[in-house]
Amino acid sequence: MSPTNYLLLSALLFAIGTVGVLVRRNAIVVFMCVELMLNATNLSLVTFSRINGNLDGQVMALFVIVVAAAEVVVGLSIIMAIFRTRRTASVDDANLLKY
Amino acid sequence: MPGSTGLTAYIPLIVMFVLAAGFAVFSVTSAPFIGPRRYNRAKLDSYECGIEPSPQPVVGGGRVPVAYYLTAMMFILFDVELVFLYPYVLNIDALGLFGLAAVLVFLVPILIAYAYEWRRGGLDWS
Amino acid sequence: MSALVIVLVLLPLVGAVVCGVLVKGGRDAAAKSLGFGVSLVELVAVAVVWGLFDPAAPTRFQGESSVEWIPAFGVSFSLGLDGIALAMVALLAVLVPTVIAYTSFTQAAERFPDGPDGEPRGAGGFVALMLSLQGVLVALFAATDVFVFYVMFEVMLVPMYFIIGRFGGARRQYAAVKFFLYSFLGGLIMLGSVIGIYVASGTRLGQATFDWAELQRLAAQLPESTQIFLFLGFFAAFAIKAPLVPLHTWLPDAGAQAPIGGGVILVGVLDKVGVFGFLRYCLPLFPLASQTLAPLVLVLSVIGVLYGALLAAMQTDMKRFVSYTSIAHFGFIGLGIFAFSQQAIAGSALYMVNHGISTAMLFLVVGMLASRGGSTRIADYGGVGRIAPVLAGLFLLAGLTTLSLPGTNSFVSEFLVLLGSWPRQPVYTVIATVGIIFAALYVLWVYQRTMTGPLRGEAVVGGGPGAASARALAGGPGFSETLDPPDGTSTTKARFGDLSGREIGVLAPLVLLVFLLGFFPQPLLDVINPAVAATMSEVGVADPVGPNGVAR
Amino acid sequence: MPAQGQITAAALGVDYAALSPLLILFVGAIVSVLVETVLPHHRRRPVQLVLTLAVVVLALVAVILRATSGATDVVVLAGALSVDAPSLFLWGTLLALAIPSVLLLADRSIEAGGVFLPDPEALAAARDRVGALATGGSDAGRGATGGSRGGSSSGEGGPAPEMHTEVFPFVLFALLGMLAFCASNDLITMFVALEVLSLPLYLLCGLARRRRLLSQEAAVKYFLLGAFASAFFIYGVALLYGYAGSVRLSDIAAAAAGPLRSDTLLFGGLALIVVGLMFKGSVGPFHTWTPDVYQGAPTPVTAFMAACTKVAAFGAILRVFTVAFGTTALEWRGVLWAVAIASMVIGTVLGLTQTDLKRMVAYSSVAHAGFLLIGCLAITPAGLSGTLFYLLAYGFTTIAILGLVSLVRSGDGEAGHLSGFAGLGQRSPVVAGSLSFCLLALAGVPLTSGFTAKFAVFSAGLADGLAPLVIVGLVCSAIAAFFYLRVIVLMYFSDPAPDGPTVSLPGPLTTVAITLGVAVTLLLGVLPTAALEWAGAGNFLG
Amino acid sequence: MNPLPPPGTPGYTQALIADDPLWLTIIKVVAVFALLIFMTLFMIWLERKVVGRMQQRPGPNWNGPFGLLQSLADGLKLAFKEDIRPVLADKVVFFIAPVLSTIPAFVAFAVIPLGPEVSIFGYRTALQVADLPVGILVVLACSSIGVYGIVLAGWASGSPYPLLGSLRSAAQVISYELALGISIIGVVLYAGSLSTADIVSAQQNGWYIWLLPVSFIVFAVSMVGETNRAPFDLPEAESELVGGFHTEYSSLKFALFFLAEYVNMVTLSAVATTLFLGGWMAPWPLSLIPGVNEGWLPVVWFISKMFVFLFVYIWLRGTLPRQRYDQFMRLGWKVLIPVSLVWLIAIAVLRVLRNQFGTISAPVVLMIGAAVLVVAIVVALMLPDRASDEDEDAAEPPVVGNYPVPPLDLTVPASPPRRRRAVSSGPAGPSKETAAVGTGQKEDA
Repeated sequence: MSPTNYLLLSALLFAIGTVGVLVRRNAIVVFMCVELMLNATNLSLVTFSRINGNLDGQVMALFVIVVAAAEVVVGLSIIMAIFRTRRTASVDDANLLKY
Repeated sequence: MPGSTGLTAYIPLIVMFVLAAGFAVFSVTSAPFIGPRRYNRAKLDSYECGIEPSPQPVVGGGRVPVAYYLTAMMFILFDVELVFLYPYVLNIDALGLFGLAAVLVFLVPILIAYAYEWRRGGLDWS
Repeated sequence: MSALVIVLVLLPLVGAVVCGVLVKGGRDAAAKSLGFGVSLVELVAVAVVWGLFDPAAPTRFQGESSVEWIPAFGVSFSLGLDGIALAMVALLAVLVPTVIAYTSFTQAAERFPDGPDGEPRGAGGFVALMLSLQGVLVALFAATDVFVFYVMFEVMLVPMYFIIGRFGGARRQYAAVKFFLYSFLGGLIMLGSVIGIYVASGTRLGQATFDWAELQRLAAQLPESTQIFLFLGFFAAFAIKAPLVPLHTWLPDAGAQAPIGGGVILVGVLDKVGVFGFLRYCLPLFPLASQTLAPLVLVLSVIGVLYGALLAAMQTDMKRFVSYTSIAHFGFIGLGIFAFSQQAIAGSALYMVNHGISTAMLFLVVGMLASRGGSTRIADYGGVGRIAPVLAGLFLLAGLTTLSLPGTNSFVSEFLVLLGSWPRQPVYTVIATVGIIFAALYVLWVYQRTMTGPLRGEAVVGGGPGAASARALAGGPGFSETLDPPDGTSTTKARFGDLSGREIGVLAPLVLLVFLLGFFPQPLLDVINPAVAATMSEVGVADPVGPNGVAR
Repeated sequence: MPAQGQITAAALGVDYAALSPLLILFVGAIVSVLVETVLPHHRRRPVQLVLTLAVVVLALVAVILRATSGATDVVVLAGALSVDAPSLFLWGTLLALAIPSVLLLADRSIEAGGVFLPDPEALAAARDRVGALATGGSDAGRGATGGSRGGSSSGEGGPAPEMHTEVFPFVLFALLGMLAFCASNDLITMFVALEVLSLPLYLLCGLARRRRLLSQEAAVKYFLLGAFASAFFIYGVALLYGYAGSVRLSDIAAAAAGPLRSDTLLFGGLALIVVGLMFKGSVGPFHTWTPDVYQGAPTPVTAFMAACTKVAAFGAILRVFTVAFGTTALEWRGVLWAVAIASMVIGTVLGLTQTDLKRMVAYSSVAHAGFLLIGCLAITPAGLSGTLFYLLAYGFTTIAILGLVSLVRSGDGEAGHLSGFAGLGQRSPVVAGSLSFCLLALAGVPLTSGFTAKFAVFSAGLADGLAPLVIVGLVCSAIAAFFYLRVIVLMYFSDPAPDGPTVSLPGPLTTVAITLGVAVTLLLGVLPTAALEWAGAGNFLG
Repeated sequence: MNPLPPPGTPGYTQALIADDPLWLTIIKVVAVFALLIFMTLFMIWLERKVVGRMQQRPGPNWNGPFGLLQSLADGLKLAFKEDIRPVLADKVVFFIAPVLSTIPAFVAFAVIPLGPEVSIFGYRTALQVADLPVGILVVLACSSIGVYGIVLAGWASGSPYPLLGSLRSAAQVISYELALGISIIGVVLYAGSLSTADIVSAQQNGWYIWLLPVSFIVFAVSMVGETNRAPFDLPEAESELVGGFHTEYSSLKFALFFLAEYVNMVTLSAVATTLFLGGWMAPWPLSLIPGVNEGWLPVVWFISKMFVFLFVYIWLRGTLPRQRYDQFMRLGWKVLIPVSLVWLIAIAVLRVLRNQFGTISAPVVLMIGAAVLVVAIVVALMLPDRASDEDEDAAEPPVVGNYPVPPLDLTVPASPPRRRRAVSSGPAGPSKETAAVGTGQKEDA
């Protein structure tokens, strides 16, 4: 299978994530869309790594994974802080965003 | 080279997956046909030890206690740590002292953060 | 002499700081006295500089000094005076003590708006701001570095802004912001050109610089297209400042809302920066563009002459009236400058000084009247000449110098401008001459409405807004004059009297200057002429008027 | 294993001297976390404050030593970081800006316990003490401080409750990220640094004690949009990696100069990267988070963020533009003209309509980002030094302004609304004077740093043929002057509302911070030579 | 095809298996599948029997010899029970969850080496379905994916008990997975490969249980946690959660969960055997006999070792009470993870030092390791459970001011006694102060 297909898939996923961020209003869902974008990037990186014939891309994917994880932690903690202030632990109330 | 076999090495895994999936899906789909069907309103309510179920908001919409989020966050951090340790230990001999120092520079802050978490009660299940 | 020039800059600034400290300490009276003293010392220093100034010196600037400021931009703090700048500095040095004396020591001193404690603001702060403004303006006129000039051009807005905004009339905020924004916008457009000429000097001279002389040398190399762009940037700022007609709308507001003292400096000196800029920067730095675009400026100037005169005639407010007369006069100055003849330019330079004196006088007299009547509306006054003949006489004199009656200072300059413009620009000259007639019209009409005839008007006889200040002035000469109309049906009693001795003292030097320069302008012309000649040669236009005053 | 596989510090280019500022910050941040772990609650704040300041000052000293020693530019850590003259200037700027920021963060004089979530029990205890004192008849003392009812802004009811001291390690980590960000020599390092600087900032934004929901909402917003932007950034990195086969900036430049490759990848990658960078610099159409976050975040955090993030972001923008895309500038610069114009226009026009001072500062920062972009687009040494100088000047002015804003308080916290500033010139001439001065600096009045900076950037832009941009910049400056002036007008020419906000007497920390900001603003306006010379000391090392 | 590397070197098994034709692969897969099903049935019987014996009762003894067919009967019976889906359940996910939890349990076993090179129908191959360069990661991955089945099952049920059970289960699995992962790293460090076959062959000269005792202990404990087995069977704690995540499941779906749990047990036992007990290699005295590690015989060794673990599972269930959840989490987060981390650092440091500065004998390694471990544990235990109550945010004050805040059920702290007295005594003056203080309380938030 041609690596270009992977690139297309990655672009598609990235686009889906972008649209999701722009369209959805629930903080957690938006956040998940961002993660989708990051993972689409990983796919690109690995594919390019294959195309270019060096391992840099895979190493970068690792970095991205780590960063994504750190983002998850920070994001969740901020969202949790909001829940605490509002005295609710439900994810469903995370509709503060009106940007 | 271990990796030279490429993706063909995964074929057995896929076969295994297909077999297991087939088995599981068959079980799940066949169950309603094999078993009897005797309608009873109470059976279809969610189970709350026999008492009348308290109204639930939505499917899966129950409240998730904050502590689970905390655990999830901690897991992510340490899991990522593992991601880095596996490649390191595989090449521990090649990386030598400098590699060890680098990994320690990586691990010690994590341990300090871990100690912070511990002291602040982040590891206590409340 | 160069040390003296620096002193001229620093002395008022230091004085301003000390006055500010005194005001902060609640010692308003001390601040006023000190400020007045400083301004007198400055006047003496200017006189000394004047004495040292050698009209026959070969260099364009005298008393030059230069200190490295921002080497990265090729900026140095360079000062130096040519004749025109010296005249402006001298004018400033005369006007500032006058204004301070008027504001601080006359009984009729205007009532400033209330401060935080409910009391009117004391004049100490005003004096401090005035001194700082003087320092900045001296530096501006003396700057021989374009960057320094630009910096001062912007910085001078700040004290003026506060003078209007803190001490002005009812709509002072609006006026102050309008003033600041117009000038600031103009300044930013000029900044574009300043940067442009800096960059151009970098590419053409090899070393980017702001030195005026270097940039003047650059003028010969710049193609006309570039010159036009850069000229327009400078021109926009100066035209706003001058002000030329479409960009003038801030001046009546600022002039009307500023306190009298502020108005004097604003219209008398600060606005001169615009025409000064034409003379010092537009013409020498962009000679080709100046010639190409001269018709534009001439048209605007002539429009200004007529438009200013017409609007002046239609004003109902005396301060706005003074502002509009100035717009008309600035038209004359612009005409003189862009007529490119030795006489016209010299006339314009002379006009800058003379207009400062006459406008100052007009403003001060209006202020004295307004402080009595508590109003600046023309319709509120009538027959003032009966109760305050000295005031009326000085008002008339100020009006006459404004309309350039022969024998007053303005006549000489106006005549020179028209004489010098005629050979090159006969059409514009003729049209501008019409403005003189208008001037006679508006001045005399205002005089007639306010000073002659029977006592009338809210401010003079009624319970007008000036009741409180009128009481403070009770006891002045003529205060109790009672007029019994022939039919005896009613008794009209004026609420105020004539000028006090101090007020006459404030005006006396200006009266003196009006006649001195009216009959004997040569010393001033001697100082101005070398600079004008230099400008002419920098523009590179042959003088159309021969040495004997006859057109070639 | 064979010995030739051995990797050593030297082989990787670990130049400890060049890296010392980063190392100091890193160790400092770790120690700071340890302090949080080990020390009891009430002892943390002084220790953290001293530690943080010491670390920042030490790092600053290291930067200055390095800059003055004439050491050659080096690329360290296997090409990850480039320690060159612009890096050192940016590092110095960041660290210098960090000092007043930290002082503002640590201040407790304005609000008992500082602006960050204090420990609630200590707060309750302090409240009880205040209550007891009030009964004892000391109400007059509190009445004298003005409208600050209750114990909110008066600390005389015993020791003030403690603040969340986690802000100090956060600041140190964020600084570390910023330093690395503007010195990164490859895109993946830049990405990681971007996150290291962003994540603590997200958290800091949500820590306000008052108006907590607003603050937390700001944090969520900043976080989500920030994560969104960094996703764009990393996708751009991926595309450029696909283009050049490497993410080193110089390799990308080499690839672009080399044989023909897919322009789609190059310019697609550039566009995506630019989105990420512009977001951080709150430029133009990517500014949507700026007003909300500036307003919602605790004011000291806003100060830190506004000043330092901008420095880091534009440092990185400069580096990317110059090193990686300098050779292809002609092809992409046109698009960024539009961005710069958009930024200037959006910032000025929307700034006109704001009624909250912090939001106004936010929009002003958008406009200033546009001005800065002019300097970045002029890919010349003059553009570089001008932008660097602009960053320094802008940072200090902004910190001073936000520090001053934090002083004006009404009963329920800061009086951000413009009406709260009416008549400030009469009630508190010093505060009003300083604020006016700083606003004039933002407007670009000569003799303030703002003017010198604008001059530097605009002249560089003009020299590089960006005349239209410069003209738009000048016009926008003039329009923007209106909303700065409006504040000054309010402060000086309006009468204070009788029940309007009061001006808190700042404690030593805030005083020092504000004084520093104002003094630098003046200094850079009058005598900018030293800073300008340092800013122009050298160029990027590929 | 690549030339085969010499036997015994890393990658040999991989190359060997890579040559398998598809039919051979299918045979192996089916065999392993059958083995797992059989093991499940047998384990259920064994568990009931052993627990019965431990409790002085016979256990199942009716169906077949010794009741051996009891599990089969139970399974068939389940198939003929009604399949209930609660009305509140999410249809699709409720259906997917059991499938999702079953598949990874089987797949993980694919990488377990059951024996050395053998010949099947004339083909030389290894007794292993798949040998991957990342073999051990497949096990970890599968155990992680399995959690999805459990979480989704609880979530989709639309019922409180399953939800809580699934959350607990997820938290439990991820908590213990960390310790599991770290302990595996120790093995990887010594084996130098992630391939299971290589790990087994690396233990030719000594099982890792001796070399890495700490890792082994941590692994063994985590293994029990991972499989939700007693004493860590909190997700299905009958007494608290009725049955945990599968409360709402019935019929074959329930059977699938049951199956998955037992298959997981078997798989993890097999992994433990592979990692620490030398896999299919014969134990020490027997290993002296030549030929004992060749052919089909090692399968016996492997399965018997596996049964050791499986028996321990049963034994634990028979003897230990269930832990409280907080105790359980504390064990995971405060003991297993730090201990394994410190241990890992210790062995890594020793490894590098030995490489750099010559040999250090194994006993020294062990002693140092033990010392470090003891120190670490002591330090860990000396740390207070919680720094103090001061960081507790539970009593956060309400939110201030004019920003709209949802009504919160907050209690205003009681006024201190002294002021209350003042209020009651002074009629005019103090009441104002009270008001001031009252507003202060609200605003201080």
